[in-house]
Amino acid sequence: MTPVATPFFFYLLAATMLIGGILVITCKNAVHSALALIVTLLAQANIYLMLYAPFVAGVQIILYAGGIMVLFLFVIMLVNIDRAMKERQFNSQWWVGIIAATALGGLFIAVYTKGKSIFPERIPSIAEGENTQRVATLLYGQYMFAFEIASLLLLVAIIGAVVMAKKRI
Amino acid sequence: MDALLHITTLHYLVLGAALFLLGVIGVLTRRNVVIVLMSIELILNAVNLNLIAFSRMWGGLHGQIFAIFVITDAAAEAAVGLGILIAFFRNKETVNIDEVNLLKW
Amino acid sequence: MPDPTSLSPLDLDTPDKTFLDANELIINMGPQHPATHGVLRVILRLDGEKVLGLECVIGYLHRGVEKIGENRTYAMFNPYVDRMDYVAAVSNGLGYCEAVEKLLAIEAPPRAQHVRVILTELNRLTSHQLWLGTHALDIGAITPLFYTFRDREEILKIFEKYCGARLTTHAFRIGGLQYETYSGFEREVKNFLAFFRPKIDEYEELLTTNRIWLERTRGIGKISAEDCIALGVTGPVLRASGVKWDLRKAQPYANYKNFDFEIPIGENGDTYDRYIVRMAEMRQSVRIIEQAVDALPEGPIMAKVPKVIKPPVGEVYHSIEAPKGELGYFIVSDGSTQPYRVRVRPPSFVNLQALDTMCRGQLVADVIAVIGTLDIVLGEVDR
Amino acid sequence: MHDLIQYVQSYLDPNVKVTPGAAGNMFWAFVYIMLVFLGLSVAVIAMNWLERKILAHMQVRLGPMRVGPHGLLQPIADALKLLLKEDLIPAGADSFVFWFAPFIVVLAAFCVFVVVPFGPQHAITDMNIGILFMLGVSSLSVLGVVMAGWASNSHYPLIGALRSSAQMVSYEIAMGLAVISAILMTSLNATGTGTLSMIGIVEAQKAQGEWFIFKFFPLGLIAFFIFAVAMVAETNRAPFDLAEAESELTAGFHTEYSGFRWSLFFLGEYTAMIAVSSIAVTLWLGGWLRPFPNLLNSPTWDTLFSYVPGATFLFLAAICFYNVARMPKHPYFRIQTMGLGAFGAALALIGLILFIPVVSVRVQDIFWFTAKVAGFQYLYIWYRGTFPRYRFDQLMHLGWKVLLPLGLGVLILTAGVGLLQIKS
Repeated sequence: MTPVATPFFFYLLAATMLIGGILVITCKNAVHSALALIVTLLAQANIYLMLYAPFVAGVQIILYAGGIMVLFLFVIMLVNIDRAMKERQFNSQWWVGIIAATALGGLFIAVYTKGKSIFPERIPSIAEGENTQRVATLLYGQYMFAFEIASLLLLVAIIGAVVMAKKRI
Repeated sequence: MDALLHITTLHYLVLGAALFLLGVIGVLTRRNVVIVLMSIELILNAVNLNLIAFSRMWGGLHGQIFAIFVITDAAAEAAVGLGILIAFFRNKETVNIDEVNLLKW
Repeated sequence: MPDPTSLSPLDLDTPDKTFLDANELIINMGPQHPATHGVLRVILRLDGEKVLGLECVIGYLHRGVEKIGENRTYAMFNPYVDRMDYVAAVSNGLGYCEAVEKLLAIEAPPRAQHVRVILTELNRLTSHQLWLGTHALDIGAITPLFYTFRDREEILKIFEKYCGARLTTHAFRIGGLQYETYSGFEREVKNFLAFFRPKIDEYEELLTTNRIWLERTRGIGKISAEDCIALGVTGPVLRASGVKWDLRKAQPYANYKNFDFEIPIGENGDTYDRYIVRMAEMRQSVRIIEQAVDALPEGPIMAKVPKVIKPPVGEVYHSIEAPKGELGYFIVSDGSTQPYRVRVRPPSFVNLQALDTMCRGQLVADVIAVIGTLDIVLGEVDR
Repeated sequence: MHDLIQYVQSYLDPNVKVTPGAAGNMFWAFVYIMLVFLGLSVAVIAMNWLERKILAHMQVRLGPMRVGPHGLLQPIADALKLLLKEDLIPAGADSFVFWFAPFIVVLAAFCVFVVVPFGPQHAITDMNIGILFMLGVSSLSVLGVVMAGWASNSHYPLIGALRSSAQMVSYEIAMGLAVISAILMTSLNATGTGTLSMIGIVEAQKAQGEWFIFKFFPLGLIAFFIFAVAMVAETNRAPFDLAEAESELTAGFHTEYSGFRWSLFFLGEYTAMIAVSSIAVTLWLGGWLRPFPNLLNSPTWDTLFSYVPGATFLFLAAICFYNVARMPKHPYFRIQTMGLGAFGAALALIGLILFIPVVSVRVQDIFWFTAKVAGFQYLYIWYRGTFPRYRFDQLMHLGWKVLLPLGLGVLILTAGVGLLQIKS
């Protein structure tokens, strides 16, 4: 018997993500877009859980849904979106964008149909219990330097954001 | 039917590709800067999904580490992007990306 | 951004733009707002949460008290003044009665004067208690309100026993008092004083050294002595800025000169100093009442007043130190039974003018604190 | 049917040592979800009544007295009133977002309880990332607040929402630092690996023989203090209730809400209070562990402490009966007296059931956990009765310039001291 739960949840979450994604790029109101994006992100966190990456799922919820999206909503409230809603929503060159995206999509399809064979049919299941510990070991061991650089990047970003957003420094 | 019901890495990759395309379409066609920034977040998330799917496929955790770094970058990008947006909005009173046509104001 | 202190008055015709484009937001606080102490409407011009300027819109409670005074006889107008500052009705009545007495060139007998002082000072206590409770409530401390109301009740009971009313007492008459004190009046007042002294410490325990209270009141709503004098601000607000001006000492009325008390003054003129000054005033009031009760003379309670009060042609201005500041009555008599013109100088109305000066450059939350510390009563502002 | 019986039996077996979620036992997981949901609803109702009563008694008044004996039925009457009210959506509001926002707040608050360990096996599930999940999900409620404020299309709610979003995001950082220093303490064992699992954290406290609040005195205490301040700010309660400061912003982000939707915010707020208190209890106060588990660890003490739950309920029942005796002997009060008596009898019955050894062994960990959480709820009410409200800039000052550096310092010191301990 093939397990039903995995495909069911996969398709449910995938559908949520895709609908959310479509709403993000089509909604007139930026707040609605942001809400759709939040739904997408939460669904994606669940997909991470299905992929045995609980730590990344937690980080996704805290950082993306709880942090970045609040920042987005905050900024949307600060800027006047009423006028932006009344204006034209799409570029005049929107068809160029669609063609480019279609071409990219064609490329993806080509790659995936050609390279389908390299993906293994069955994936060995791994122990979930040690995930966080193993991530920590890697993050503070092998990737120590990258981790420090990431913190530097965040510092630069904080300073940059403050410099940009402040009226008078 | 079996190919649909048996979830493999490819399924995740296709989902990631679809999200990526949605993000690309959003970036290329929308005029509202906020929504363009959100579309970039979609693209980054699609990348994350791929990274984690591959990490699951190979059984290693390097993909997850990369995903964490990508999320960090996304946070930095959102902060700076929205900071620029606020500065831009204060000067031009608009959030249309078409109007971002000066290097200095 | 321009310096917030050098702004032109509010231009309300400018359309309301959202925050960042104009850097400004106009908010209407009141007339229905829990913290404006009645139907005061304050139009705030904000930069984020910072107050760039504000404008008070008053008149929602205007009842034309002054005009009514022109159409009533002197005695008939007496109860109306209670309705202005209904929190300190006794003080209002005292000011009016003394003004008319001045016009008639008569003086109330000593016993009446003493009872007047006792009741007026008790009323000062109720007024300050109400101020303390609501002020603390505005800043977010809900408990002092109930403590002050519990103790205010005891004073109101004394009022009720004396004249039958708790709030709008109409306690005094032109020329003295209507009622002799009830039996046991002195004992009850003394009992109350003994009961009330530790209660002031209790209020202070709750607030005076509370860190959050200090942070919320120190340096908030500062006003200098010069500004106070220029704006005509009186009462505890003026004294908290360091000006030793109390009409009870400066122009003694009733028989305040017989009593020994001090005028508490502050230094910085901020909300905390006003709080401290009022708390000290409560203690001084207790002192005055104690002396007055101890020295309560026997004798008549009413001077010789004609049945029909017809003051000679002339005008009089008499002011007393009401709990909120200088309460003045300007009465013009044309020799008839009704005043030709009554003009009231209400302390709240004048003190409210300082709101803009005190709030500029502060935050929205401070506006609330400052409205509370000004201790306004809208019935008096609008009359 | 047979499977069902087996499921039931599988859990009642005293040797079961895992949570139903972790064991993949769907039936028991579902039962637990229902139990937690029910328990939380009752707790919120009780909290509502207790807050009014305690606050009233702090403020020399009686509080609700009319509906039911000593106002016991007042919360139910209020809930009925709120449910029957018209569900207003203001003109100009974004109706979908306005409609949806309260649900986010409630969902975020309730979801946290998926990982809250009421006992070693009394949790819906035990996640590997338990504490991360809790912090993440509880931080989602800010979205509901922001959406509610924005969707109301009114100035006061908007300012309230901006305030509370800034406040909650700021205090999350201090909160996170405090939590990390507690998690660091879990790694002080032979293997040197800590855990993020809520049950694992309590087990670590059990294994190390002390609650983390006393660990590395005063480091654990300071971290706990930081968390205790941040959690009040996180739930928008006094003295940090700026988002709904009624003297400034009328009611903040829920000014335009009424009836059912408003009661959802209310439910969310109280559930969130219980949720963050559960985190604090789990991380620093030893979760379900009884007091002095290692000082007084003889079997006599075990038995003695296992009587405490029953005794507490009997004590409450005794208070009820005492008040029954004090009720005025007037026909008007007959129903009230009977109601109070019945309430006391119910409490006494629960107390007596708790004296049955089988039950008390199974349930006392839940009791200790709940008792500790209840202590926090009392603190919340006490704060509300005592403190004036902070101003927004002072709040930010406290969060960023006091708690954040303090948290960083505690974190570094904890790491250093822990390292020394492992080395030696």
